[in-house]
Amino acid sequence: MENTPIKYTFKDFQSDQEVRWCPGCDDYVILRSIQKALPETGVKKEDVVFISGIGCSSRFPYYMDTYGMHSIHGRAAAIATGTKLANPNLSVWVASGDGDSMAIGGNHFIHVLRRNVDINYVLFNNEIYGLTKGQFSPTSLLGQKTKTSPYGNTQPPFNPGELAIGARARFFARLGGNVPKDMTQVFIEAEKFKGTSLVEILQNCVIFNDGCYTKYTDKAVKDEMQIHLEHGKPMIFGKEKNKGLILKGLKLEVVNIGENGITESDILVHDAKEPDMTLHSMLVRMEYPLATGVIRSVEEPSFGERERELVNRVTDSSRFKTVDDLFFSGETYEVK
Amino acid sequence: MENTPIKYTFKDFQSDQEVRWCPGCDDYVILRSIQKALPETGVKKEDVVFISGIGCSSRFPYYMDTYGMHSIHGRAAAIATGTKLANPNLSVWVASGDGDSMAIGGNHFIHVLRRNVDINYVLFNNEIYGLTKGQFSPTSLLGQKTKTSPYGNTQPPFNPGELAIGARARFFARLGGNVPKDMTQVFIEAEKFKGTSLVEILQNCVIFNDGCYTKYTDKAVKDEMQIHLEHGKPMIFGKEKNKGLILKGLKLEVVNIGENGITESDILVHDAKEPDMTLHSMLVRMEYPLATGVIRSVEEPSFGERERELVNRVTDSSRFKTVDDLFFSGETYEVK
Amino acid sequence: MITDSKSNTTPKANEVVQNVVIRFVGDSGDGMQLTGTQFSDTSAMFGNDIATFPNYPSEIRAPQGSLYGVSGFQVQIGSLDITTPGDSVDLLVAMNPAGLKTNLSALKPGQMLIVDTDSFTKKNLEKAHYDTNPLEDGSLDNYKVIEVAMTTHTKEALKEMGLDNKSVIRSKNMFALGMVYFIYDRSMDHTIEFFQKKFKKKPTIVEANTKVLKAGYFFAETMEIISTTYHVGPATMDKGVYRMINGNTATAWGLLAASQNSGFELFLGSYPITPATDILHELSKHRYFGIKTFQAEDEIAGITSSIGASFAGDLAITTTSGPGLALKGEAIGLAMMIELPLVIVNVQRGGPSTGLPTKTEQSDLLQAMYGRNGESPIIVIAASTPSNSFDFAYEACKLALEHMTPVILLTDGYIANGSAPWKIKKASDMPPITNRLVKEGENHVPYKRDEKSLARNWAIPGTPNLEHRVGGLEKDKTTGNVSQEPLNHQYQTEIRAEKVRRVQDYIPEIKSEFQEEGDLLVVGWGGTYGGLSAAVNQMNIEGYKVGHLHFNYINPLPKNTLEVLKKFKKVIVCELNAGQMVKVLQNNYPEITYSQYNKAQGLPFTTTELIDKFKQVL
Amino acid sequence: MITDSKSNTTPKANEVVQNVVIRFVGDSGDGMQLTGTQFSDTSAMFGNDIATFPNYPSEIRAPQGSLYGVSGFQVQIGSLDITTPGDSVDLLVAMNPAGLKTNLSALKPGQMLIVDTDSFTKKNLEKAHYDTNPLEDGSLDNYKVIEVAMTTHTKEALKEMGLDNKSVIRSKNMFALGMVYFIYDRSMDHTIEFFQKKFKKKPTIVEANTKVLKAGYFFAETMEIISTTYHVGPATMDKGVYRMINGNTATAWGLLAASQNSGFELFLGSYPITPATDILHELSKHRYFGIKTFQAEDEIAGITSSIGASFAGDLAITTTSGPGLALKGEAIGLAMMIELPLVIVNVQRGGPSTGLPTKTEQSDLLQAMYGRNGESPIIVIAASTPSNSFDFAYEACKLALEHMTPVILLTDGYIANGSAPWKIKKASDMPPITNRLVKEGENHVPYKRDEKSLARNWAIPGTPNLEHRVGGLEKDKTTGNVSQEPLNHQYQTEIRAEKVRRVQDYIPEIKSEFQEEGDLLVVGWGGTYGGLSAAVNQMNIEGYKVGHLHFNYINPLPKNTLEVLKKFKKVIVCELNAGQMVKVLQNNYPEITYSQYNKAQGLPFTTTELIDKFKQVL
Ligand SMILES: Cc1ncc(C[n+]2csc(CCOP(=O)(O)OP(=O)(O)O)c2C)c(N)n1
Ligand SMILES: Cc1ncc(C[n+]2csc(CCOP(=O)(O)OP(=O)(O)O)c2C)c(N)n1
Ligand code: SF4
Ligand code: SF4
Ligand SMILES: [Mg+2]
Ligand SMILES: [Mg+2]
Repeated sequence: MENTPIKYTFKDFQSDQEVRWCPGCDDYVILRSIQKALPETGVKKEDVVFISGIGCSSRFPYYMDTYGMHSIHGRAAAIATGTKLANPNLSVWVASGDGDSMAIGGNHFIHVLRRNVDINYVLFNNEIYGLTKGQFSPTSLLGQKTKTSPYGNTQPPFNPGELAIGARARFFARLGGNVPKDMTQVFIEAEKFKGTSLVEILQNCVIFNDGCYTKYTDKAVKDEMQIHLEHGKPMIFGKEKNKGLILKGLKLEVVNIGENGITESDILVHDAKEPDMTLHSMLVRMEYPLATGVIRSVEEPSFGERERELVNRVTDSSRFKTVDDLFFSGETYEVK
Repeated sequence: MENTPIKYTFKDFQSDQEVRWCPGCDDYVILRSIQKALPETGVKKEDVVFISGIGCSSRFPYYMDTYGMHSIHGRAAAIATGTKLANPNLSVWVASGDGDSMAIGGNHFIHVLRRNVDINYVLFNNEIYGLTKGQFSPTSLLGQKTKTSPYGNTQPPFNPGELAIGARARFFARLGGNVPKDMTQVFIEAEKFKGTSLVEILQNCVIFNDGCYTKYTDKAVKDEMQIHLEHGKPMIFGKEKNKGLILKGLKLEVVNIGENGITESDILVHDAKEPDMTLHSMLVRMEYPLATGVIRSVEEPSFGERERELVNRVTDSSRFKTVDDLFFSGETYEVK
Repeated sequence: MITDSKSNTTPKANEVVQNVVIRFVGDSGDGMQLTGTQFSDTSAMFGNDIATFPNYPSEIRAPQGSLYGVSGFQVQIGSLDITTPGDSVDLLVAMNPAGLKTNLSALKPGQMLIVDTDSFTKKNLEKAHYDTNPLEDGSLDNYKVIEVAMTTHTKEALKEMGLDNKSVIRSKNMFALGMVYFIYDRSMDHTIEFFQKKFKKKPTIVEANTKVLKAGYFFAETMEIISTTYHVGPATMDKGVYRMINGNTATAWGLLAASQNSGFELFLGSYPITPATDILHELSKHRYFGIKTFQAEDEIAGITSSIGASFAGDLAITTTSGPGLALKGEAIGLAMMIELPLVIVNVQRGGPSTGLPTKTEQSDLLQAMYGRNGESPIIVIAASTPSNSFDFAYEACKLALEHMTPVILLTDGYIANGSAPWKIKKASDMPPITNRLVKEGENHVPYKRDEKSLARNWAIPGTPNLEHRVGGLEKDKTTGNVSQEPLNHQYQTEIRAEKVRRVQDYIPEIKSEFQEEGDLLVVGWGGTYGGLSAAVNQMNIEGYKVGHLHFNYINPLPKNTLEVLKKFKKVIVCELNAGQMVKVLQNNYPEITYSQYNKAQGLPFTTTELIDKFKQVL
Repeated sequence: MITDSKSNTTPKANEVVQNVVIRFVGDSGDGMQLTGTQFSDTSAMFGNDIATFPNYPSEIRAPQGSLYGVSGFQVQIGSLDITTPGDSVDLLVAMNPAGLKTNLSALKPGQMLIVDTDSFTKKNLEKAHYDTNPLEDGSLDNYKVIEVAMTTHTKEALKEMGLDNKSVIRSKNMFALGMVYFIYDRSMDHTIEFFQKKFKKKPTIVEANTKVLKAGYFFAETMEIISTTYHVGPATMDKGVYRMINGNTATAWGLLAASQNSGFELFLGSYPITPATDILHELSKHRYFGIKTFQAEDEIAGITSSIGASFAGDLAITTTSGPGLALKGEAIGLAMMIELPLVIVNVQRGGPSTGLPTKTEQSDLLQAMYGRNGESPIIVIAASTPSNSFDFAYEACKLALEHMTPVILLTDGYIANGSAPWKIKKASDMPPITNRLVKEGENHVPYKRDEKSLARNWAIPGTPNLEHRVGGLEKDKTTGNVSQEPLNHQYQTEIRAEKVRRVQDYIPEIKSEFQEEGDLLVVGWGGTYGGLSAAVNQMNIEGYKVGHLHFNYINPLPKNTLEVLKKFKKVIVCELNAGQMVKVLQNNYPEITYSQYNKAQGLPFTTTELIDKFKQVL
């Protein structure tokens, strides 16, 4: 339609519905970060669609003044696939919890990644079922006590990034739930990426799993325990920016820059665009430091692009312009 | 019961039902290999259970003279989980196609692996839907022409091993569909492994996808195109046993032994038991040569073991011996 | 076979008959489906009315010669109105012992049986569980048996072409077809043309097949034992251009027409399942119409992707069969709650569970009505013939778009795979389809309803200033915001039901056929139309006052249903299940007393069994 | 509140009443559920009959003071038979303006309202959408308003303990409870003991709570405005040991008892969903009984893992609510087809789709009956009170094991969360459970059936020489091998239906309550028992000849149902849905004319609305 882009502010993306999460929930941070990211993407408001399943996190669409659907548990990725295929102009977002995505929704989760549908997938990972009041999820820790595991969870968890890469994810980012500025940046990158952009947020649930990420996300330890990766930049972290990662055989190792003759130039440089996923997988699995930021971002035709290529190809060569042409083609006969 | 083990032959595992696969289908090879493997495992016939979904491959249980269930499409892994939890003494097997396992059954597939349920999972991967007569599956190639992709498939495939490892698979083996002896060996190993043993067979469907693996499995090229891995042995292949794999940075490279000063001792030694999955993933993804044999075999408590540990722990400390103890516990009062 | 007095003057006697039923049976590899289709097409082009019934094994390639590997194709052609492929057959062509064994009971006593004697080997007889050779033990004495060494003749015909043995044997079905063409006085031209088109790049194959076809024809002509040929004249059919069509293709094309006429792009989210997959296959071929066919990871993704597409403004469809419909229940409830257009095509098959996947049944009706949580009424309609699957697929789209609701269209394996002549419709022959789209600049209240139909408005993403949210939680009757308010829930529950009830005002009234009033009303729905119609016709010929009332609209039922039911002394509801429609009728019209005739054998009704039952009830 | 003539001699007037309804309302954080439970438990131990109705918001922690964040707990106690928590309330305790706003309409005019004046701040009034302060604007003139600065008093009571402000404020609910204990003449002992047990390791918390409770009690005692206290005497109940129980716990325990009595280990495969999750929670606590509770990845894995466990010889259960039941449909069909014992517990909630997840409804009945493909009849039963959920959970297991079939047990959010006194049963008080196991050395034909019940035999893996295969394809009636044979399918379809029908011979006949014959029969099923019973009781007190017929067995219906229906001039079917049971009855007994009373508001029936309707119908 028009070419002059409208300049939005985050307020343009706030709906008139009262936000109903628990006070202190990280979901508020994610909401605000997305509301701040959208004005920076150049996407028109009417082209934005938020689709969710069921869960605390899945209330998300109600709070965005965009098109939205709060659907049924676990199906957001499949619904979003249909929405995006139907209208490739839309900016389609999925908001989904760890249970919604990886318990009941696990199949759609791996398939949307495999197909590389061009959507933005925000995974609210609080390692618990929030809305149903505290059962373990597929990301809950072994031994974790919850309402359905009063004696400790016996099911080893998925690592979402690892599962995603196993399902061929082309874009994966991870962030703590308390870093609104980083989030805004990553959401802008996710929207720009053509293909499924999966962003995992380590979201604290203050009621049922409070503090599950403190050892990584607490302000006091964050810089020592997280490494925020940026494409093209060396893998350096620490309050003093004095630690870095090097590769030893097939293992990542933390080294102190300046010690044992290690200099900055020995440190690995992050290449998010490397198609081979070996190093990205290693980063995703690394427990110390925890890798955050955009870990993988490898462009490849999206599902929609492949589909449109196909349609263009067959449309040009088709004998049929209208359905009538088809109906009257082939073996017909006339009764007079 | 008795301690003297019965000595079975493969005939003991043949049911009275006529086998109804197409002549020439690799499914016959798999059937016979399992019938030959079982007598070597020491498992009692009455303790063997085969569970399948729906598909050509899922007809499998009918042909085994063991307990069996031909269930509904995609659910074999979940059913098998219940069977094994209910009775840990059983040797539970799943027979399932690529569609059954990774299309409709994708969620149960990743979860059974995550939980490490102690079952043997035989994946009949023919990269097509056989029973429904030729639609593409989640392992069909990009561009593949099938009844539902007459202009070429636009959905990039899963690599089953890669997906499995992303879902935390502890045991993964891969074999061509025409190597009955290797199969028998691998099935014996799979049964011995405590945890989910996933065995992918590259199964040729002579009707709807004939020859899809010829470039790897054809007798004429097999030795050059496959590397059959064995734990503790160097990664050597080739008709002349003159090729090997070495690691260069994060890439696997094929080298000729005897050329450029390369000797056997430079060649990587296969360690299927290494918990870190980095190298196993690389092997799984390698396109030349194709890795076959047991690629990963890492023991870790199975789901059942964790569950039994829990039950033992709480049973010892429990105040309640019968349900009556529970009913009369806590806040009761008497009406006189 | 109803014989007629007229006869003409070829060397053999040529009897004119009004209709004839032929069945081709043989091994899965014997090409029986192709043979049957060729005979049908040729007869259709000649002007006969036709109904076909293909019947294949559930195995992909069952072992050669086995009983369960038999593939069959039955066709009835007529110069009068043909509504079924026929109960019993006038000519059975059996290419092997297994085919004979499993099909002989369908052959009318005294009628013609053609067998390929070459296939009656000891091995094949054993595989067919014959202790003695039926060609020798007198068990076929009641039939006109025509023994032909077809394999030998075929080899003979092709001996100079240097073809491999496999290819030679594979064309013996054309020998049989040639014979049947001669017996039924049909031209070989259409089939020869077919060879030429199909094997354009393989002239030897064209030549070989043509040779064998002709060899069969001429063999029959010269053979002593065939003393009579039969002529089935053209039927009196409406003028127009026709083609043979099966129900699945007709369904696919109805959807195409609706997409073109409504102006909405077609989106099909589906997961393969017998016998519905052919709709997906057919639409996948026509991607140049801008159709999006999406093979999803499972049935749930099939329907939910369609819901997503519908939300974005496509005409969204999902296709499936029984077990798949069960999986879609929760999502149908969502579509109903958010009141989006969506068509769910369910091609019924034998149940329960995996059941009899390649057989027909009508046992998903109550599932279609009630198979989801909560009070969630939606429109349910059913096609009743291969060709009107076109009309009802179109109607399903029209109702979905105009009433903003999911619509379930029920067909079944019998009409989905069976073929009949279809007088081709142009898209412009179909009624126009309107929509409830709200456009940029218009005022949008998500749950504002049309006063008459109660359908809500539809604003699609991409339209500025109409941003809004929908969802599965109960919602306020106007704003659409989440509401837990008790009386609002009561109101919404009622209005959703009323909206579906009001569809009565937009669908045609129903009429009984054959009789407007009388002693017995035969009630059916969906794919049994042909069978019931043939039986009621016969009853009326025999002088009984029997009417036939057939439902295509099930939820809601046509407005005047009760009036029609009341015009008959007795009502019998006939269904291929254990009694489902009768429950719906009882709930709507409890004042009527219903008898029932139910069958669950994976097969359509036969005229004989129906007539027996009707006479018993009268 | 029915007042009584007797009265005793405390300083304040003490009126003896037969029953009283109290509702506590406040913010989600105000501890209303605990307060209500304490009052109920104390009254139960005193000997009252009781029914409770907790009503919490669907948000986890809705913003403080908001209207949708109000949490409520209603309880009726009585010296007579109590079947419902009551329509309208005799005492409303409102801890904040939002609670008052959303609950005032339930308070009977002239009755007592206790409010915490400290919470009526400008901010809270605004959040509750009050324009003026109801304590000041005269809008409460019709009630006995007792204004208490509870927060201030609580702070005062604890001022010397040095607790943080949050902890202090959190205990103000105990101040309210103390007051109510005084007003209703109840001892504080039970609650004080409760503190001691619950906070064993936090003696300050015990002390603080005890102090505040007593402060409330003594405050009420000394307060002028409370001039009358009330005494509700013990109810005449059967002798025995009792406890308060809610429906979900009772269900879980019924399953436990069935496991112990049958000797089969319990397997529960489930996926969390409101309001069914508490059954999974409860059983997860009792793993020492060898129970396997398996939280699956989704509902489909919940039920299919149970099918796998059943195949292996466990007593297998799956629990869910509406949307989950929709997802389980296909698998229920499999269990029916392979004829394995399986119990599916469906705790109904407000539908359709996600609907009103925390509210009650009875709208999954037809889904339970028909929500799967093909003809797949199974047993459907329903519990009707919190405590008989124990009996019907047990019965579901017994029927499943003895008849080798899936059984759906329907309960609902109302009885699942509501509590009532339960006269505790020992496992040995329950009827024995037999089984159809075939043992080593016995002859096993997988589809051999018991002549009387038609239940098939059961051989489980691990038993030598009984190896066999089951599956979802249609199977031969004896060997169980796959069969596509038409008449076999007909036979199997019929026998599967007949098997369920024959369960009639194993279940009790049904009896109408209050009247054996009369003018009106009030028919209900499941969780509405209490409500309907109260209303019919009232009608009979008023002299009407009204009977109450309540179904726990729905498929099949009790054998003598028609006889009972026929004994009344009129029949009205009352359901919390749009009319589902009435359809089942129509289909079974079309000769009866049914009126209906349907409600879909997420709430139970009120006595008043029922009586109005009954009088209108009569
Ligand atoms: C079909 C179905 N099954 C189960 C539920 C119940 N349910 C709602 S949300 C939820 C899980 C919530 O956890 P998660 O997805 O991690 O989201 P969170 O609340 O933690 O943000 C469950 C089990 C449902 N609504 N529908
Ligand atoms: C719920 C359901 N959906 C779909 C089907 C139809 N169906 C049966 S098997 C199959 C796929 C078969 O492919 P695969 O699993 O790869 O097995 P194969 O036949 O190739 O061995 C499908 C789609 C079904 N039976 N049930
Ligand atoms: S329960 Fe947890 S996840 Fe849900 S809103 Fe509250 S804090 Fe957030
Ligand atoms: S269709 Fe393919 S997979 Fe199926 S039996 Fe035949 S050859 Fe095997
Ligand atoms: Mg969560
Ligand atoms: Mg396959």
